[in-house]
Amino acid sequence: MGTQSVDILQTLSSLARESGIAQFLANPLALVMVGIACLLIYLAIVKKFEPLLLLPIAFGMLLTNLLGSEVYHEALFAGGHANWSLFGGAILIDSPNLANLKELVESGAMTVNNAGAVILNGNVLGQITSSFSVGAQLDGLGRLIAENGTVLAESVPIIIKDSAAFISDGQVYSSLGQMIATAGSTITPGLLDYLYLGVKLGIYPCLIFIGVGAGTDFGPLIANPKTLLLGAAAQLGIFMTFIGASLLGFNTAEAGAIGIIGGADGPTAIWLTGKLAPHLLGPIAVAAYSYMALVPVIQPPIMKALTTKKERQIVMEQLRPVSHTEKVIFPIVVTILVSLLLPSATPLVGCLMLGNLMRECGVVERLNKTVQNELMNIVTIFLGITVGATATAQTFLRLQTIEIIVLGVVAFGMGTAGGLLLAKLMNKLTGGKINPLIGSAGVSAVPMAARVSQMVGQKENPANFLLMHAMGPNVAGVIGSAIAAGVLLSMFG
Amino acid sequence: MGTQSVDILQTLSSLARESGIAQFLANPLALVMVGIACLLIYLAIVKKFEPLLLLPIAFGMLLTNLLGSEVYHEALFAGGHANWSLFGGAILIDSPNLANLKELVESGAMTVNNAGAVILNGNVLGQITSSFSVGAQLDGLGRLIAENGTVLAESVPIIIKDSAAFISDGQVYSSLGQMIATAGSTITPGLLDYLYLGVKLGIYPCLIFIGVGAGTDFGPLIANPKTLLLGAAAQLGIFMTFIGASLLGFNTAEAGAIGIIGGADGPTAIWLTGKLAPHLLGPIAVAAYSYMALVPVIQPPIMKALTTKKERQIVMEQLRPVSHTEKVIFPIVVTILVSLLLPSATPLVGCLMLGNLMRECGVVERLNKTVQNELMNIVTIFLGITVGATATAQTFLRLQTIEIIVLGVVAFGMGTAGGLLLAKLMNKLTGGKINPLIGSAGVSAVPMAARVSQMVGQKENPANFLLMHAMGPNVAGVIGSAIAAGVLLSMFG
Amino acid sequence: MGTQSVDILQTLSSLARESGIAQFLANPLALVMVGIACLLIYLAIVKKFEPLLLLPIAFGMLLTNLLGSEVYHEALFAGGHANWSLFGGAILIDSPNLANLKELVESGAMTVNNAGAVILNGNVLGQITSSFSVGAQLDGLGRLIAENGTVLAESVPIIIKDSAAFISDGQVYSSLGQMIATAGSTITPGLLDYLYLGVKLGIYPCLIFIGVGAGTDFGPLIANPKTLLLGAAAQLGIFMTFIGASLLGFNTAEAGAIGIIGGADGPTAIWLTGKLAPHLLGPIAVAAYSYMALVPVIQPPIMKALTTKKERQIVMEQLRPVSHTEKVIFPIVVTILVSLLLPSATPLVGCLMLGNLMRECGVVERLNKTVQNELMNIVTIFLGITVGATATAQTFLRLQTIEIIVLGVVAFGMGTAGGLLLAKLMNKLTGGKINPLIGSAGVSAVPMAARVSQMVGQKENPANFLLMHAMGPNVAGVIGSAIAAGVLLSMFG
Amino acid sequence: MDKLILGLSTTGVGMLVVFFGLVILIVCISVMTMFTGRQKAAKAAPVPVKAAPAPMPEPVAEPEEEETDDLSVVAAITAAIAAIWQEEGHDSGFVVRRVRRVQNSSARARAAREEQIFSHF
Amino acid sequence: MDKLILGLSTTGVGMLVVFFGLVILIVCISVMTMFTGRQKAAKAAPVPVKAAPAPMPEPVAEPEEEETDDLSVVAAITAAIAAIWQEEGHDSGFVVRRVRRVQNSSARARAAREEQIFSHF
Amino acid sequence: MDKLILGLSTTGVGMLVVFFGLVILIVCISVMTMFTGRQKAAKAAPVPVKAAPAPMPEPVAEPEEEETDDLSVVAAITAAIAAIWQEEGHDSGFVVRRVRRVQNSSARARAAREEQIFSHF
Ligand code: NA
Ligand code: NA
Ligand code: NA
Repeated sequence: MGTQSVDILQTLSSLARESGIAQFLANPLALVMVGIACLLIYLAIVKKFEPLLLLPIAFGMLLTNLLGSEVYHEALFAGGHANWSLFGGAILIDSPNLANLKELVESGAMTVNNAGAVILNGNVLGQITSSFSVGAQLDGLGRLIAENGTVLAESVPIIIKDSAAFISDGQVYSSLGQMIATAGSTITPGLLDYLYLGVKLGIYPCLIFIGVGAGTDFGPLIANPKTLLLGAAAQLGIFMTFIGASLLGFNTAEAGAIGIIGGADGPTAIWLTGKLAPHLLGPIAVAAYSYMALVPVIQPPIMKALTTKKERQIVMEQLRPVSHTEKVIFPIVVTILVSLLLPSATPLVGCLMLGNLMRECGVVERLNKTVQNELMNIVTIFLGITVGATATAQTFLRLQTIEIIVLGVVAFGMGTAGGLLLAKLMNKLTGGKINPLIGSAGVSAVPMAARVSQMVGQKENPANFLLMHAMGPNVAGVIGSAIAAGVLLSMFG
Repeated sequence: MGTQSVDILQTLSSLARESGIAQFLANPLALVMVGIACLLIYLAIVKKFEPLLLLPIAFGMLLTNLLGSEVYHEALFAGGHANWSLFGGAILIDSPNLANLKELVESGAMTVNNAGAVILNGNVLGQITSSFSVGAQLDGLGRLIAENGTVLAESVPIIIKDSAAFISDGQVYSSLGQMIATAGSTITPGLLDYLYLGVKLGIYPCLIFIGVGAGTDFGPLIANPKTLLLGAAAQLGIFMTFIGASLLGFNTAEAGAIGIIGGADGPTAIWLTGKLAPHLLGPIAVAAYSYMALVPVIQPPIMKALTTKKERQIVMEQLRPVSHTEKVIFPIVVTILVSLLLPSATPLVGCLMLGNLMRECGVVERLNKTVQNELMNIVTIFLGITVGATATAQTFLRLQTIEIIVLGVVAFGMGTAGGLLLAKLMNKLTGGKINPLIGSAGVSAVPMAARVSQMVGQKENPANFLLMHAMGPNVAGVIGSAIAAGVLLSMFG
Repeated sequence: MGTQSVDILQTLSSLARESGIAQFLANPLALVMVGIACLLIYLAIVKKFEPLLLLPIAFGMLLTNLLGSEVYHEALFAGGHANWSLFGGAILIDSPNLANLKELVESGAMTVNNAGAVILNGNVLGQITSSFSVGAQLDGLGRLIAENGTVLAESVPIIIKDSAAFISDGQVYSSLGQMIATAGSTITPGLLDYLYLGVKLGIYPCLIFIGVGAGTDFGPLIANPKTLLLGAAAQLGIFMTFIGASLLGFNTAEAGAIGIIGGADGPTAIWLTGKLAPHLLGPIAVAAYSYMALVPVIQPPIMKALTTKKERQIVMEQLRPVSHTEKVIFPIVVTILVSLLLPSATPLVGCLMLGNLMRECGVVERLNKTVQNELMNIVTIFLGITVGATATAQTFLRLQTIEIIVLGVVAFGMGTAGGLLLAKLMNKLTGGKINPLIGSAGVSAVPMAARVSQMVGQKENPANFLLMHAMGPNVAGVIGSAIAAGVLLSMFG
Repeated sequence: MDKLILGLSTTGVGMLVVFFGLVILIVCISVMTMFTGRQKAAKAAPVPVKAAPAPMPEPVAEPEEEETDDLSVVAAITAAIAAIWQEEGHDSGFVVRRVRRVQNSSARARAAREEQIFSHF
Repeated sequence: MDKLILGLSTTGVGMLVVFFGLVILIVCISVMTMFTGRQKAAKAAPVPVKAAPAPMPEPVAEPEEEETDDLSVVAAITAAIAAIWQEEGHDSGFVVRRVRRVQNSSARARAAREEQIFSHF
Repeated sequence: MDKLILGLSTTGVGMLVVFFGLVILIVCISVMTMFTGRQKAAKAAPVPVKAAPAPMPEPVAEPEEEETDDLSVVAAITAAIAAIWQEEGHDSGFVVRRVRRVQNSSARARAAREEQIFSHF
């Protein structure tokens, strides 16, 4: 009887040690994240902030910050890429003599410099990007051999596998400085680790773009192709924000990812961030979708400030009808053209146009229906919940998150202004035929931004129906921001 | 003419040797499994035993036992985890001199002990869990070097890669003692091997739970929260069965997996079994789903035995209406609470509650519809067919399968009794306000068990509508068994 | 000011160098492929050539030939299998001294023979199939050690990882002789690389077959089982084409894959080609689906040539009704029977019959609906676009593509003739009860070929309704070509 | 005997944790109800009407779309016919069946439409 | 010449196996029919009515839901209108089209409903 | 300062490429329209009728099937009732709402049916 009650107490105390409460006491910042997740759920449900994505994002953020749930592991994606060997159960530090490691590090004999080079007694062991295979090898006796054959260490204490980590105090830290594993441990990947691969490998944003393309009518743009210019001008926000982020100290890749918030296009933002700065996925996704929901709040004051009452009252002439043939040829032409110019934008633009071709061709109606509905819904859930899961306390509760939030507003504002100003210019050049209000729709945020143009226009002149005219720059903005993403990827990828 | 007819005969005889008939002659037990699969198909279609899952399970069992079909390979999952290197085409035994291996094993120089340690001439070469990298290394000359630098063998005959296998007579056997490969062979994974990864990695049960959550109305439970206690009491069956299985000689992990049959919740059972005892997936899944279909047969006699006619006639007062706000907050509260207490249950409970939040929030109706329908249907097929595929003759035609079948009935019976007895107690304490029949619904098996409560109650008193009252403990049982699964995983995982 | 404008110019010129235009100038053949892709899109949309698959195939072909888009990389699948290490970011040639490699190859010291053996100074280093681990090892000092311990090279210049490539001029070439990578580079897999895994691993065709089975009514075949013979006879086209392809110089595996075009069954053709000759996937898929669309053009002249007017006017007696029980038992019987005879056909036939069982059993209607619709649509898109992506200029713009196109017509024609001739014979034997026109439906191409039988028959005798009678051989042809695929896989796989 | 002790102690721990978890949940629900449920329920009158008299629970798996469509078709037709009949003066025992589900369905359709207005990807 | 021999022998083996497989299947179907088909067919009278006179085969890919819905709508309305008309004494050349499909559709709906009762996940 | 220069030059390159790409696209659309759009638009008279007066754009995400079904049901019923009424001589302010969508829906259904005829997997 005695033994067994002891067993119960021991088990209970071990359960208590592993419990979420104990882990929150050790890491109270995660509780703040739980609060933020609940706030985002509130915004999604009650304030209807883009709930289709913000709700999954918020719930993913909740799950990842409920410590001990083990549904997502940052270490598996440390260094910005999927570390397959850790997925396969590799031991993070695999050494017969871990004590040595600590000693070496403490004595200063082994150091890691900023470039990620591991230096032992002045010899560079290698770059911590994948393994020691370049520059140094472990032999069968456990000795570390440099390129030139020198025996660097008789008994090497570490083998780092496929993880852009560094070592300090016998612990392995990710490139962000977070402790990602204790020596000798392995990771059992959780549900969100596997689902996150679809983001990391760039699959989900492309699949969503097929659905977006299938749901988009490019008719207004074909009817009035010069509105494409407005979709170009509104990308100014992206690059202005890039400058801002650079000046705030973000590196170029990070600045590019932050800038793309100004594209006002969720899948594009997630696709580019996943490639340039995956550690910023959480804040950037939250900022992008929140501001897209806030378009009716952000844009009107800027629109009123930059246009005169008379301009806002301009009624535009009705768009010409667009033939079926034009609509079918359009996606093929755009795909080829964008690829000729900027192949790095092909994955996004190609998927968008594949979906649109399925929509317009009329002979694959059952595929069209599926990409717009079930495929898109499934991918949206997986994308949202895993993007949310990247928002751990260590990555989210930093000054840079606030900077990103602020830069995001700037991005939206500058994009709106860029579109409006070019629309004003076009208004002048066409002798007043273009209502400058449709310029703000160039930021994308389909179809919200176009509705805002309609709304602001109708407030001044109840007979003013700008919606169809604003849809042109609006969908042009999707193409424009995909091209801008391609440019940023080419330059900083 | 002669050559070519010889060719035809040779080819035909080779086809005959590879044919299913020849393979069944060599392994006639597989035919018994084909018969069992056909019986299960009959039960699913004609007797309507949970056909949505039992039909795919039975068909998977059929495919895997049609020898030579090569749709599923146990070896890829030997040792209870996905052996990625074998998926990638690794050679199972990769040695220049396979004859040596046989000699070493036959001479007794090389042995494998119960703990999986490979011992050569008294030296431990290493644990057969992943490779020889810990404890011993192969050098470039093909020699095996121990930790201390001793050359253990001048020409090592084996490299075992990522497979918890042991060696005997020059053949590799899985931890279950089945021959999984002849020396030098590789495996071309089949369809069900790839689909089975979703079970092995714990993905499918979680996705199904999102759908189950989206289809579950927790209103009756919120209206009458004390019925949660009944959902707790009915988990008694899980632990009683654990004791029974332990006494029958199953190890603790296996006993936990068998016990969870008493949770009467398919995805929970498969999730936990996939983690604790994947080699028992076949029998446990078959038992769980069969008994869930038999709930209207198993429960009524127990219900009548443990309650008086008067108790069964009790009419319960109508449930209060539940507000939209409560229904929306409920899933968030449950997720946080369960995670605070027992993080190991978070994947299951979190997914259940994500689905429920999608259902109740009202702003993501298209996601709600997809997770309940297409996503759930697709995952159900993949889950069912691959779980069935694990039921090979070697794993299924054993005494332990019969033991599991018997323990499964015990589990359901004890769970039913547990719920009923607590309901009787609550009846006494509340002065007869609670009909004890709703206690049996606490085993889960949603919504069958609640219907059985309704049915038995109405038989005694035609004006007695217990269904909504029984739905409370019924859905509470889902949460309860997920928590129980978390406890078992924490203790024996 | 000077520096910054220089920067802009440099960046622009780098963008121009990477642009599609520059890449097309270097590789103008890709432009021809873009043209072919556009032609196929035209055929799919305007001529309605099997648009459900031809449109995705054509768009995949477009994307892969828009150079620089990096959505698909042949190197990842070089040698006919998924090279996982390259997916994981392995460096293709990983050597401290690449200059040596070129020297060695140029001096003739290192050669690769036809069998894929790498020979250095007369010593066989190893087979380039996976790595050097068999036969030769790299030690920690970077030396290459042969089996017998001889040091083959003091400083080995290459490590080839998991790619059936050969080396020449310091470049790595695939087994097809295409340059697949420059030394030292790694590959970032694109969207279609990941999606293509479903084809490569044989997953998509099987999933589509579940949907096809769920959409197929085997009733007419059960009502008149002797029409199965017609489904067998029509497979003659497969083997005649095999002979033709062999004589044209294709190896046996390639000839088998080309022959299967005559099966007139898309998923079967893709499944077998993916296993026997994945480098021919593009042309074979295009040929198969194009000819399936052209069945109403190809078959009628052959049908008229091989039958008399009197035969074509034969009215067949009405089919007996088929009971529910027969329809449910049929798929189970077919699965078991085919597996007993030819297990290599089980994956295809089993999946077809699983779908059919779901259709006929009546108790899993929600699964039946999903496999026929959403699952099938999603998989069709992924299959089509990735099969199209394999059609690069190097693999498609070859004489053999034209040969395959020609052989494809032969295959369809011979299959049609085979079915017709046996039907004529059966007509004689049954005393004129069988209209020979239903024989041509045995080629599969469900339901087009059966409609052609109906159409041709009705032209001679307006009261002649052959459709239901032709559906028997038509669906029999699906089973027949799956068995033929199994035979070819067994013999040449 | 060791196994029995292990089993019993596991049972003890397990049932304790399960009960502990669900009791805390009861407390939380009660607290939540105190703050939201009762007042809201009073305010939101139509909600209880929908939830309370339902004689059958919504099953775990939602009914097939087809079925839903059938039902809404039936209801829509019934309503249409009833309208005609009433205008024409008929009043003979006309049975309107399953109208309840239509309300549910249209509520969902409304939610879906609202969602389209506020959201995109 | 070698290639031709190889080709011919492959053809021989291939066609043999295909014919062998399908002939055995014919035997099996005949045996199966002997045991199940004929008697059942006699019992289950309504089944042939559904299957026999169908002038078009069910295509491999099922018709779109939309189409199915349209058809059931048409049929349901026709039936409803017919009912009103008959009660009101009309009898002017009323055409009921495509009612056949509805039977099919409702049979499916019935199966689906039954499934909901007996099954969950 | 370096950062500002980098930022400005990036902006320069980026906006240049975006504008360059979209200007070329304008040219291409114009060329395309010259060859296909205008004539076809003249020929295909019914197309503009569908596209032009639509007061609301089709949203990015298509409306739910349920909604579509509801609409076609409404329209079908309206049409049916109208037919009865007209035959019976009624003419009292009968409102036909949302008939526009039905045309769209039946066009899609037609496309889907055609697809079934020409295609399989
Ligand atoms: Na944009
Ligand atoms: Na339970
Ligand atoms: Na065929």
